[in-house]
Amino acid sequence: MDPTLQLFLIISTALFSIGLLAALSRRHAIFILIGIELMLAAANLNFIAFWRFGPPPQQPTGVLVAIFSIAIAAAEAAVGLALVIAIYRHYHTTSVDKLDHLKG
Amino acid sequence: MNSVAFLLIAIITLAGALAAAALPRLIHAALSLVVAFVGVAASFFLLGAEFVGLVQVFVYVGAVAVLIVFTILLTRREVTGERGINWGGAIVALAVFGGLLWTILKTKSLALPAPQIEPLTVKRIGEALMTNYVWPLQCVGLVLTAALIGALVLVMEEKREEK
Amino acid sequence: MNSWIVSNLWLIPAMPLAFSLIILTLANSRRAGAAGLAIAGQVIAFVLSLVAFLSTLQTPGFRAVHNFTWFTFGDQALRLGWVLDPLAAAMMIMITLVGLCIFVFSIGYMAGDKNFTRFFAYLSFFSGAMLGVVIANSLLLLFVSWELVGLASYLLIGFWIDRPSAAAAAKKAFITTRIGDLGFFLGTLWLYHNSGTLLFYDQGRGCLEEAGLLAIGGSATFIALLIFCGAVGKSGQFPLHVWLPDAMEGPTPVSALIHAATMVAAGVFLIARVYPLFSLGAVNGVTPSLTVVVSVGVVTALMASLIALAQFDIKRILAYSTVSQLGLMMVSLGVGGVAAGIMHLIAHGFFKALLFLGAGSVIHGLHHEQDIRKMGGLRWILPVTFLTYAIGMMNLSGVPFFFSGGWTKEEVLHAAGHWPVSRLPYYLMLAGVILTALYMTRQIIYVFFGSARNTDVQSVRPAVFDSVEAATTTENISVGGTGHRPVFHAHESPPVMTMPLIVLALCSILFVLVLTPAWPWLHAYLNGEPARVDFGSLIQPMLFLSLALVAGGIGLGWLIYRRIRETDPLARAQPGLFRFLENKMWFDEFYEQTVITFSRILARLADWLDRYFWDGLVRLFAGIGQAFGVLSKGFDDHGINAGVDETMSGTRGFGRLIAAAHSGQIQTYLGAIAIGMLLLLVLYAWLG
Amino acid sequence: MAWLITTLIVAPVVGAFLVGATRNYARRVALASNLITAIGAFLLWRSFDSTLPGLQLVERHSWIPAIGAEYLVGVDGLSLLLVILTSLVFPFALLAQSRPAGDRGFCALMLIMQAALYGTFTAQNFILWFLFYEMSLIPAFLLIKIWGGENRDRAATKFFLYTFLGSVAMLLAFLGIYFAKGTFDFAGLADLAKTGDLLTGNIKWLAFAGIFLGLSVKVPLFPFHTWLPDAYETAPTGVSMVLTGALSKMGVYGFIRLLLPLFPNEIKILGPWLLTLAVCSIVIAPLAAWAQSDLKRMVAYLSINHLGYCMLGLFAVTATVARPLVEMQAALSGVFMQIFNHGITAAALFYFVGLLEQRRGLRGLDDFGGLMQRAPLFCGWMSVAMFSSLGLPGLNGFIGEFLIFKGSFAIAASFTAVAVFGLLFTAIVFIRAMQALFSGPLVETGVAFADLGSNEKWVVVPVTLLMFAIGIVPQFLFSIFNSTVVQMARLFS
Repeated sequence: MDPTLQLFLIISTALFSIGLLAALSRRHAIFILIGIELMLAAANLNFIAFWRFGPPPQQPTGVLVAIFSIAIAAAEAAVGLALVIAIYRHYHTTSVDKLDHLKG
Repeated sequence: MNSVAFLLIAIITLAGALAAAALPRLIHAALSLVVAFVGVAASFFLLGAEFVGLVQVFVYVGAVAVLIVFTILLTRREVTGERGINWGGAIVALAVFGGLLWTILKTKSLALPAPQIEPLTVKRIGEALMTNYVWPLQCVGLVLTAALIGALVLVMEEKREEK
Repeated sequence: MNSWIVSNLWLIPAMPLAFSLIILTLANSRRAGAAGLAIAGQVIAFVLSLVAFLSTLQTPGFRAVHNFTWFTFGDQALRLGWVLDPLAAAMMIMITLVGLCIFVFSIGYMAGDKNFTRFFAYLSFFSGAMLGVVIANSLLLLFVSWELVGLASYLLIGFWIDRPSAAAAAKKAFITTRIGDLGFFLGTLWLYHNSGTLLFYDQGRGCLEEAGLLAIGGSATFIALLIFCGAVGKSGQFPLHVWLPDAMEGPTPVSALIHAATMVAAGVFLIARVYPLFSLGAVNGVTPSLTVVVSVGVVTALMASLIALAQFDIKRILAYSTVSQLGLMMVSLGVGGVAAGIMHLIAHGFFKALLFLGAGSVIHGLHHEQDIRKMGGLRWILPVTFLTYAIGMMNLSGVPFFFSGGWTKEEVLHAAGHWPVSRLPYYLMLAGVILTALYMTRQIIYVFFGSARNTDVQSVRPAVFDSVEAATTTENISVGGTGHRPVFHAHESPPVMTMPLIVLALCSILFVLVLTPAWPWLHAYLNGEPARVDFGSLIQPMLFLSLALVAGGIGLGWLIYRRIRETDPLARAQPGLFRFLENKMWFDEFYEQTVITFSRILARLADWLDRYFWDGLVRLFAGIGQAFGVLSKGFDDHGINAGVDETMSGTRGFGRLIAAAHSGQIQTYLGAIAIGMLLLLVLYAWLG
Repeated sequence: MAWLITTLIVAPVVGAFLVGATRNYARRVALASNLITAIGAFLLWRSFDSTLPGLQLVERHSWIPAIGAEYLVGVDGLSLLLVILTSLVFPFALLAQSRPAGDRGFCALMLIMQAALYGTFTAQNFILWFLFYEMSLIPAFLLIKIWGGENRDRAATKFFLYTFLGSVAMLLAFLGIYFAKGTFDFAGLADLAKTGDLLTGNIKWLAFAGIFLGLSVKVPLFPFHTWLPDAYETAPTGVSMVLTGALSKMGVYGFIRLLLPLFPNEIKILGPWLLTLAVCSIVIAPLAAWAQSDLKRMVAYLSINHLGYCMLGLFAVTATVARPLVEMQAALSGVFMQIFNHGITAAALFYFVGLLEQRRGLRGLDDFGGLMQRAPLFCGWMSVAMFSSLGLPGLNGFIGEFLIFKGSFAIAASFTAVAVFGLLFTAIVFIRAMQALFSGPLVETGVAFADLGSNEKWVVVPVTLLMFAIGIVPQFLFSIFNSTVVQMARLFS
């Protein structure tokens, strides 16, 4: 039996949830970034899967969006990691528990 | 499409992701992340988007993972005692997973097999990028440049203050 | 001339109003200018009223209207207008004439006040607003002027603004009358809805004409009663009479203006104006609404005359007598004697203004002393005041023959005697006649007869006004006290104050000429009939009855109050009853304990609900957000405690709670986003 | 003259940038910009043909066709009325506000808010409208947060969260409608709604609730009003004036433009409940005002009451079954009048309270007394504003209230009969305030109390004259919106 769209979506959902888990429950800032990257990857998987299972003839839209998304994700990762470094230098911690400057 | 390959890829991806999320040592997590990314790239190949898979490997495995590792090294001096898993977050993540799963399984129209398609060549992607998607492409370029500069500034600024 | 005055009738109220605005812009020092302008405005209004009056004489039942569109809303037009008919003309003459006298009197009375100009501006405004009520041919225009009258009374009662009691009285007057006005307002709306117009007379289409009344139909009773609410408030009828005696806090000319010529008359006038509404569907001249009017009038009249028996403030006695007389007029209207009621209103306007101004003259002469227990023996010191006051008293007590008040009261009693429903109002009115004679005798004896009881002039409040001081030095008359009483200084008022008294006294006597049954010209004029001379009807049995009653009342009063001691004779005989009456039957206290307290509690409750309940709901909502924050902190003891504490601390905790939800923890935010997304998903699935 | 509306929207934005660019002339530039918009509003009024119903001076450009968004602005009588009101209130507010620290930012934000208001009142496409609607929120938030008084953080956050939650709900609801019908055009949607429900099933109620919530918070309608006293109390004078004078009108405007035309059946089903809410606003708000000792808070509560009259009129027109056209026109005209009058009067009241605060730093009811002896002009003019607000005939407040009551009494008599008590309570509150402030013996705070200065007279006298003008010869205002009223009454019937 060939895998259906549903299966791919389930995989991507699982990937997304694992990413969310990492982002929510780990205290190290880098884990949060890892979680976000996982979620983005899940999203990309969705794009590709929907593109693949869409009715032919397909426009390459899904693929292109995935490419753009990867590019943006790379940028995000770069900035995020730079932020982690900057924060670390400043506060000497990377634990987000201790970073609550957004508090109103 | 091969269901055995799919199963294999799925297991590798999810195992890698789970490890990346749950392993206590950061460096292990980062390496597991690489595995998960490779798994995702493999599933792209499986879906017939070879180009995206390649990009995924280059960008994520080649660049992002390396960046993460570097960051870990740079911030290594800190000894953080991880106080175990945060159950609140776990519950939320599980709830989201359940909700999404329920929705996907409920939607019967998603259980469709893959249609036959002509392979997506790099040429077609290139043409699309240069015609319909030229403006988004430019924008992404701008964003990348800005991000690059921003990252540099963020990292440099502190040094200047230290002096 | 005729059509000119009809289409320019608006000038009559507009003149005093315009002059009032001009006076307001004058500096405080321009006293002569202010008084001159105000009087000029009043004179112009009087002359124009005369012109208008003359043109109504052409035909019996003359009525001319001038309607115009005020504004259009949607594709509808809201029309206003004014009407010239005997009712309006008679009222205008009375108001302008009495007003003129009061204005002149005020020049003397207010001479020393530092806000002299403002006073005249207000007076002028008051007069203009009242004239507006009278000429209105639209219930809306009437309501507008009515409210302006209320505003003017508010300003005038609280004229001595630095006195807290005056401010409180002004507030009370405004709010009490406004309670009545709510009913009036609703009645207006209802009438407008049913008849589609607020014009009284509009070539057969007005709401008081055939077609309009037909459209109103069965709801006329309710509309009439709602409008009557307004009259109850304005005319100080039971149970909204409480503001009127307190309104004596204003300067005396104001009391004269409010209680004689204008404001209180407005209620009676209103009923007379919309009388077709009250009498719609009448059987034998009786409708439910008219019966209510009679009942309220009777209760008011008796209650007020009883209270008046036990008052010691010279103006308060007059105020209660006004309330009682207004009750009498209401009875008259209610039993069908519209003309009688209006005649009494006009006569009352003259003699009550006379009495109030006389009281003002007394008060002025005694350095603003108002307690009748501290007066006495003034008949030689203030001869002119005494004489005119006595004439006013005769009028009010209803002595027939020479005094207009007597004849009009006769008319009212006559009407009441023929009411088909019950004779009770008639008998109660007769009792009222005795009571009126009694308390007026009491007052006049206290004030003018006996010996001077004002024990020491030093205890009198230091004179506020310069002119009083001046007057004291120049023309005071020293009276040797009888026996041990020390000398006190009192003085007759200057001519500028006594002249109006004389004019008003003459008016109230000469007015008889058109009132007597021998030539009931005014009655016929108001009813729109030609008058006939018939000397035969002069002598009626009822006349003797009331003469006997009045004489009895005065005689009784003389017997009781002849010897004035420290305590009131009635207080000695019936101390409990006297205290009950002296405290105005505890109406104020009753309202204070019930209505006012209740609404205060309501206000507190509304505020409390706002701060805690509605805000609390919102906090609850916010608390859900916070609950997640608590959850994600791993049920941290501190978090829960803080959360509970903040919820429990009843302060306006919304902001703090929100702040607590904004822990600054990036993961909390992220989790919240995830939950929100999940909720949306579930929602979407539920909908789709 | 189609560019006129765009000019009105753009001019304040340009003004804001200029204000940001200048150093010392912020106030003058802001006022100059307001002069331009005032002239623009006047020209708009002149070139508006009041005999025609429907939109005029329409300007239409395609913007984001993919989501049905276009730049579509135009005015009918109601929009024009509100544009004029905005043009009046803003210069008044700018003149009223004593120069705060950071005047440049203050002026710039005010101008941005003004532009957003012009946009809100003229936009005829939901996306555009929503953009402007939200654009007004952020300056308001910042103005309260930065220049507010005590408790400003809390009040600003509360204001923001309330209105923002409401907006989000509204946006979601509109997306739902868009997906169902594929248009964001107000007029188009109203036409569709007349022929049948826009949406079906549960989602219909959800969309209704979303829009209702968003607009009720903005108006505010009881019981969504609790942000208002805090926000108005804390905001600086000028901002309070704008909030009550112009911003609160966005809610009422939204009701007239969006909710009532789009959900006629839902409104009818909920009719008695909606009327109850309006009556609660009318009766409970002045009662709460009675219990306040802070003047600004008191005026804020009365503002709720006055907008309650508007809501009563609107719900009476739309939420009942038997509705004669005449009465609908009366109620609608009354609502329009009330919108304008409340804008003028409430702004004036806040101005006077601001003057008290500016002179003595106090605004408690018990902090003053006997002011009439020291400052007769101040007391006189303030009394005029108060009497106007309590609906004294001869002043502007009466006309609107009378027409609203006339219309709604005929349609929903029992609700109106209860609502009349609002008039009484309002009177009590104002008379009590007048007694406390103006009469009685002079207290210490009033000893050297300065009467109105000539600058202040320049602000007060024109506004008061306007109140008198509307109260005595209101035709000039009615002419603006009469044909719109006729058209709308037909739409709602």
